[in-house]
Amino acid sequence: MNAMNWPILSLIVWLPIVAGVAILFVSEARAALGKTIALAASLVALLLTIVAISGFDTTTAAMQFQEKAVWIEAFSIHYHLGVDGLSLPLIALTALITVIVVIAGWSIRDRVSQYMGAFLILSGLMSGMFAALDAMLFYVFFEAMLVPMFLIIGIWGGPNRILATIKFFLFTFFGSVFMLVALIWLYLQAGSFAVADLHQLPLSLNAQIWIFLAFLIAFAVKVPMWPVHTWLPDAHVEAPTGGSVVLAAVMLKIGGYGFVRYSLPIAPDGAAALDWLVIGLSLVAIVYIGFVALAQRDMKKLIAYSSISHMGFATLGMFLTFAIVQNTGQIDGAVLGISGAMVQMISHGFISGAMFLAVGVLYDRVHSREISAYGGVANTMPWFAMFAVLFFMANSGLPGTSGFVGEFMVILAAFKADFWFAFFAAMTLILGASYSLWLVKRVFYGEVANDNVASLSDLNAREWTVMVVLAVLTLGLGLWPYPLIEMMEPSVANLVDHITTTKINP
Amino acid sequence: MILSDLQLALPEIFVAAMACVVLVADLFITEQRRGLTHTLALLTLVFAAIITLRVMVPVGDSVLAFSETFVRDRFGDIIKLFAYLVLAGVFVYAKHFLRVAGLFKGEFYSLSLFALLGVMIMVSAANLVTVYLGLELLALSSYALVAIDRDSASGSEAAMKYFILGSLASGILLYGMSLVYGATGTLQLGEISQALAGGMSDNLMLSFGLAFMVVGIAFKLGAVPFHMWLPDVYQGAPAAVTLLISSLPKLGYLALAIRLLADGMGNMHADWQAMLAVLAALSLILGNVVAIAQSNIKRMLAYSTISHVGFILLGILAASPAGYASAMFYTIVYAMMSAGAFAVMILLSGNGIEAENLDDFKGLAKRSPWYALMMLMIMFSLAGIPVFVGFFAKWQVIAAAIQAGFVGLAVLAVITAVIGAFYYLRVVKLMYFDEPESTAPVTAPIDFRAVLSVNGLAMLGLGIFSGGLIGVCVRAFG
Amino acid sequence: MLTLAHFLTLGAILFSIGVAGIFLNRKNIIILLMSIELLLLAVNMNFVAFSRFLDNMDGQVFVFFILTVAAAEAAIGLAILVVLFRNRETINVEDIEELKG
Amino acid sequence: MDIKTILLLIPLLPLAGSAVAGLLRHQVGRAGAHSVTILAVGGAFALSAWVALQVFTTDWQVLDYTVYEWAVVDGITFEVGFLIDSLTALMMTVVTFVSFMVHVYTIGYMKDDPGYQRFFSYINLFTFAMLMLVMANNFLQLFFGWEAVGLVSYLLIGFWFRKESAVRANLKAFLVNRAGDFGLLLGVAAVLMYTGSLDYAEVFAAAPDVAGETMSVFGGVEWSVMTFICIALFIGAMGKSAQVPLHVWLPDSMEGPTPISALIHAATMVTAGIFMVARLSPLYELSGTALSFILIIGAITALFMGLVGIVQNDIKRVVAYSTLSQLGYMTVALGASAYSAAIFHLMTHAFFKALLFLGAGSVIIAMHHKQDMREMGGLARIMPITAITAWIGSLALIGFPFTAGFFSKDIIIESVKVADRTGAGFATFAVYAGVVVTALYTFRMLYLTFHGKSRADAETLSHARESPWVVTLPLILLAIPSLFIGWLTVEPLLFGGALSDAINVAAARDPLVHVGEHFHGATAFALHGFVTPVFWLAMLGVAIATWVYLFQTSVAAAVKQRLHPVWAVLDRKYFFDEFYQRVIVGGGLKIAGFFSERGDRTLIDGWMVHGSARLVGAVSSRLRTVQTGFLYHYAFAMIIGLVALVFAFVLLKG
Amino acid sequence: MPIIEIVFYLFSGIATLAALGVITSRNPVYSVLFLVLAFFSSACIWLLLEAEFLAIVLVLVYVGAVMVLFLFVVMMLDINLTKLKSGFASYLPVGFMVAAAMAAQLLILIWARGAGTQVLEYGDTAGSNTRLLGELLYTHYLYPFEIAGFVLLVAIVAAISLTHRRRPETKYQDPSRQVKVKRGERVRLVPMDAEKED
Repeated sequence: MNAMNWPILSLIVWLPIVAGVAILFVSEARAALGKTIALAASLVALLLTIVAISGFDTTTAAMQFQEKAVWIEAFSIHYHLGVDGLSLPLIALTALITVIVVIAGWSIRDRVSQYMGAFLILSGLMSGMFAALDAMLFYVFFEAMLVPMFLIIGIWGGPNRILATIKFFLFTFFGSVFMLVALIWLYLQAGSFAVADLHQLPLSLNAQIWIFLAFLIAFAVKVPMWPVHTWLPDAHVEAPTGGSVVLAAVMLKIGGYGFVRYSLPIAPDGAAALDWLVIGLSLVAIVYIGFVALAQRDMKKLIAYSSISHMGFATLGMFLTFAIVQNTGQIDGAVLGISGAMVQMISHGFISGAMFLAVGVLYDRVHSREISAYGGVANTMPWFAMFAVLFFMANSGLPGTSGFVGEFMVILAAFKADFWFAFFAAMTLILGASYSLWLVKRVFYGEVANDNVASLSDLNAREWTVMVVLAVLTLGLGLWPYPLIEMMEPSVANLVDHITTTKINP
Repeated sequence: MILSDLQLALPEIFVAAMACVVLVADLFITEQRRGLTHTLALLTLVFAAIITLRVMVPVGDSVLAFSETFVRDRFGDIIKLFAYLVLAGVFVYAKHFLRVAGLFKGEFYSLSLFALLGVMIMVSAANLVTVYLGLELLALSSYALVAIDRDSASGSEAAMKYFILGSLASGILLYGMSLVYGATGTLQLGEISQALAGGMSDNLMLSFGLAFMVVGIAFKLGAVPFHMWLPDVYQGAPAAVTLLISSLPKLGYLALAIRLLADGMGNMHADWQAMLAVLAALSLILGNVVAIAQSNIKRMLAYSTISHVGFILLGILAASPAGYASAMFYTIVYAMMSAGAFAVMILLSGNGIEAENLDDFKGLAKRSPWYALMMLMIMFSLAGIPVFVGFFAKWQVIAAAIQAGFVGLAVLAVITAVIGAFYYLRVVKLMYFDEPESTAPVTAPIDFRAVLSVNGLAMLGLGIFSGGLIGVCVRAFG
Repeated sequence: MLTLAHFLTLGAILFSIGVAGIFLNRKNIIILLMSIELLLLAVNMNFVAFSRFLDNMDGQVFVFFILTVAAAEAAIGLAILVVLFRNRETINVEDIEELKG
Repeated sequence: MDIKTILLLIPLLPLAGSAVAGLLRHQVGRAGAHSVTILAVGGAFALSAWVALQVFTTDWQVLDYTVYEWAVVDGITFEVGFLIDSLTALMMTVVTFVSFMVHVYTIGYMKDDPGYQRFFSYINLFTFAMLMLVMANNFLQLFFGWEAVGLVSYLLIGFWFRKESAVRANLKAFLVNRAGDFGLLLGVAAVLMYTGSLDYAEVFAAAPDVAGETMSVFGGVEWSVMTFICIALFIGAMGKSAQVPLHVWLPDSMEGPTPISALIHAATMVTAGIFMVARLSPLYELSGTALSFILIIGAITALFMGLVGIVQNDIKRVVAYSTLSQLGYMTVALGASAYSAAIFHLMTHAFFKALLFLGAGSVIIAMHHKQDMREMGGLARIMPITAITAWIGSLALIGFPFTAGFFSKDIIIESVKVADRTGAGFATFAVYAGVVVTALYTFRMLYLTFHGKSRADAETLSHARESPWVVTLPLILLAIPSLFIGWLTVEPLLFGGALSDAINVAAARDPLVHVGEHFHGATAFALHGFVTPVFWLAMLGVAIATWVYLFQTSVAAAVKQRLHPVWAVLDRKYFFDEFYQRVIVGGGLKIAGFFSERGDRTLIDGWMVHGSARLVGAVSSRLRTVQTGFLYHYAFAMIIGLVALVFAFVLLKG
Repeated sequence: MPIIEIVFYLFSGIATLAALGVITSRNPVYSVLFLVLAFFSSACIWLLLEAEFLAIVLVLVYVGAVMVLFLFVVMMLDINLTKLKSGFASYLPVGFMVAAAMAAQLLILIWARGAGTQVLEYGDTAGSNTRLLGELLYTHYLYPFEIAGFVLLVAIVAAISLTHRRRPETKYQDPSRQVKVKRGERVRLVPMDAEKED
């Protein structure tokens, strides 16, 4: 079934975009129609990703479902799509989160059609970015998604949305332009934008370091890594629930994906030379940002910081390879680290999405994100409290939930690299639990704090659906990550092989 | 020679003749039926396009005529075609504004057509004299157009500044030409090039001449520090004229730069590359930075123009066919983006009062979602966000600059692009995130709406299918 | 003994005076217009000199065109000046500063 | 039925029960909830008992198999699997039995609580988690169970989530446990790094090779890898089994409903640490340093936590400190390499401590949820069954000969005496002194609660009566093993090699071998118990308690007055809570605030991000003024540009 | 010193001084006259260079037409000379230095780097300067010549459209309208009832 002869990836990418553009033209009066189309399109896209997964050959690291057509002939730029074990899970995550966001956005009142359209377009762009095998195509998707997100935060966001969305836009734009320069430089060396060609391109160490730094800025902003992370809390706080969900669940993964698809394979020696930097920043993210999260009074901000902290594991896992090789002289554990990083990204997609939805549920009812505005919510919303506790527990890395899997694998791998890496990474056990559960305590436990809380009503059917889906996924991935890891293993192993072989040209 | 000289110059001849026809015909057209002039002008452009297309020279070929004062090549043909296109758009956009502002006069059309003629002459110039005359034809028409609103104090002030500084620049350019002539003994660009190839490139007089000519070109394009006329003129001129001078002449000035620097002084590229690099860097920085502080949309777009000039210079200074192609692509795209942006501004100036303040864009998305979307696409295109065409323009010039070894300049360019993104975003912010101050519906004639829609959608369409136009530009330089 | 340099020097001096006239003058816009004429005169001086010493008529042809254009320029410049004066009641260089920033 | 199916059913039954009671709480109702869960846990108990019977009475081959592969990555197989040997079987039985008792008891204890179904769901879930922990055949699953029981503990301590003190306590419990898990996780990581596997069997097989290796942690200091692994893992045990200094959460956990205190915070979960060390004895045997560490920590806990128990007034807290102290005893046994003794004490303690907690719960029901012993007294008359069972539990606790506690505690003390290990001397002193202390606080509690004059107000007293049968039945059922289980099992478990398939200590180093030389049957051992110093030390404690709290009650106050500083230190629990609150929590929050405000908001966002934006803005407005509007300035700029260009690119070059 | 050189230095001196006069004199009328002088001296120097046609054209076109136009405008605009500030920009020293720097650069080019060492010599002229120019203009430079026409046309159009305007306060007669007038536009028949005689 591998030789699927219909363009399934193109469908996954373009169906939401086309549907999204179509919805833009649905008038406000017929909002229900827009919502229905959005839901249908997102479900079909999800279905298509499931088809892709079922047809995916988990025994090979090769790109599958490839499609290739000339796009800009003069610069040998191709419309080239394909997936491997690293990108397919992320595409599936994107499709899933889109469905959830559409359902969660059902209660939006203002400019419904545009809201749905923007999300669908965003979704298609993100899938396209994950599937792109041409660096320029990747970059185009990478940047283009700023536009819908910019509008989503700016139009449907909170009171300080404008500062937040401009900050978001400029930050990410700033990061990515360096990548553009690097990509062009690489193109001039390789004569091609094909990712595969760039992977094979020999480069001097110096060039690799520069290339790596350029990519690093782009992806570090996206991940985000300390100290270029401050856009994220602002963006999250002001974004509408759906925006926060997409931002946390999918957009942050783009940075991580960029590392494994571009930074590491294109400039492995550069990465090896600078792994200390990324590892250091990752540990700062885990510990420093963990502390910062503890000090937050705004729920979304807290979760935003928590996201940064958790993405620290993703970046840490990805760059352990070099430290492991240096420390132990062999690559055992490298695959573990990168797989852990990838699992962490998927898992964080579920968990952070769920947490933002949970905050959204409260915000819809009380219109406050301040922790102090709540207290004793479990009294009036017991079911909701159950889900929330589950997700916050998952966020603090409880075994049996998906939050544990990636962190566990990364910490195990980190220990192989250096005791202290593992030591600081493991501090998340305490810090993560502290800020997650302290939030739970202040919001959900205690006496009913005020009239707002007293008048809360428990989840409605729509919210139930969303919560159950995410809870099942969180638990499912936590209890049996095997299929996901199996899907990624060949690609990760291939990546490790690739990056531990020097590319320095003689 | 397969084609006769006259046949080769038929587009120019046609446009020149029609400009006179428009000029004369307008005398007999009453105020109420001035639309005829408009239609006539548009038809001129259509037929000019047809004529140009009829006798296209093959790719890579260049045919000289009129004792080597005129050249016809693919680059020139493409630029001319886009010049017709842009001017047609300008006519459609301007009509409504002119009518409301009481400027709906035949002179606008005849002077615009003369300006077009100037562009065409410059584009097809093979001799310093032709270059100069084309340049002056364009410049004189522009000066007059800027002052066309005779009752406008700011219009006449702008025209005066434009005129004085423009003449100064012409003087400097001419001085440079005189030195080049003195060094090489010829005015013919091809011969200059040959003379340089003969090992004269370290001649000091040539270097001087080159520097003076670069200054002249830089002034016309609006590169820092020769840019200062630009914001004042953009602001002072009536919106329709700003629309015109922000789009059409850029095509001509690109040709000016390519003809003089590439065709004529190509063998001294090491010299002018360094000069252009400095000018490009200054333009990128100053244009983008100062635009942030503007509250007047015309001034903001003026500074934006300056920054885009920096990008165009980036392409030119690569001194390679790919670089020229990228600069050409950029200029064409820029002309369209600029026209579109000013068109939306014109759209908002409903009853003769120009919507010059950025605040006039507030809540446009609510008043008119479609136009807001068009403006959004134009703004993102200007900012260089994929998948809009502005991005493809940017990355090509950056690629050209990197290929030529100007990596640092490329990095500077992208950083300033980020700064620049801020003020484009501000327009989007005003349109989409703010509440409208006026609830008056945004109306425009059907042709206006159609062209604006095409213009806006082209930002997207040319982006997604950018391969075609890029291919055209690349082939224009062999 | 007169050399080409003598004539070029005269051109250079006239050119510099013309340029200085434009940016040092604070009085009257008409003087700016005249400074521009000086610039063109300087250029013409160069062309004529080169033409003579190169024994090449092209330079003189160029001068012919420059004179033509200069006349046209003067006409347009004066026309703009008139319009400006009508609107502002002044042609003082220092007063022409509404557009700025 | 296939044995593997049965084994799988044992944890899954409670899990299913939990799901039904929790998720379908409205559908099944209160009765449905308790029926389902009790049935589930009862079934699990029955099956466990059957398995235990198989293990202990037949020629059982250790069963070590994979249930499913959790993940395979990088050549490492992470799996969920069961290791069924004597230790597991014992633990399964104890866990399910105590749990079963607690379930029954809960029907009565929680009968008016609105969260009835939720409670049953939780304790069923707990049973599942604990079973997963004890049945694990690898570190991953151990860690899973470890944290899962922590989760349920968290949920149950905070069961009455309206109570501020309860939610404070559950957060504290979870976080302190996490501090321990921090060590555990590093230990697991070290295990994986040095042995390449997380499977117990493979790790044990590889361990001897690792024993010689060293790793450098702090600069140049080389650590024995095995010592590192063992201590790191033990830090996890310190959290879960509440060893000093990670013990602070356990007394606070008494904020939870009493059945929970009995089940989780006395009988089962807190013993997970003990269980783990015993389970990993092949590793611990390779590091004397680690064992000494364990020995000392255990000894400190055993003695000093007992002392705190003397000054507590809350009946449950007394029992809680008693639990801490007894956990210390178990830890001491571990440190002395007497793993079997630790497990044996773990088992006997599970019964009598559960009994004591449930007894205390019964008292609390009678006193309308008042827990202060100063307002009790003379309850023996009103609730005889509770009183009698409490006496049985107390006797077992102080180690009165023939009771279950006697055998286990006496053997621990004997083992420590003969242990040849750094710190053994201190430990010996601590366990001896601990005997006096144990007797003292136990009888203080008994007297204050059940004897003497009643100090309760008339209102409370008038409603006080013996608890219903669902409460007393578990008391009775627990009292029986509290009395007899030690006498019954001491010989096979400790000296008959019943645990030898799980715990294997070289005979030369096994203190139980020395103790066993003097062991001639349970009865003889118990009779001999009357003449040991341990017994008389206990009696000394009892005597003091009797004198002070039954006859001469004024003495207590006088002593308190006289020894005020000592009393104050004990009353404040050695200021551990203050230390943690101020230094760790306060410090942490201060760091958090500093990072958030100074680091993120001021430095990064304020200076770097917004600062650069402001800089661009300022430069912009400044540059803007260059555009003066004056023609001559414009021209001047052009000429300067021209001159500069010529100078830089023509004259300098030429 | 040969006469040629004397003539050159004389006229260049006059031209230079006149140019300075253009930019320094307070009264624009003087400026115009200085400019005329500068052009005239330049024309004389061109005669030295045997560019007779251009020299004549310069005088004819410039002095005869352009300068008159300047004078005309200066007079017509009725500029209040006292209002005009005298003097130069406040950055005069700096400005002067920049101008001097530019001149210095050019002079370095011309003298220090040895450009233009050719000596002016008179020999047989190939023919009439005017004729040579004419031949070139109408053959080789035909195309630019036509363009120049359009440049002038633009100047005319621009100058007229900018300055020529109908003043609203002035009353014009439009003969064609007078001729084309219809009766209905001028005469209105007002139906009235016949008045009754009281």
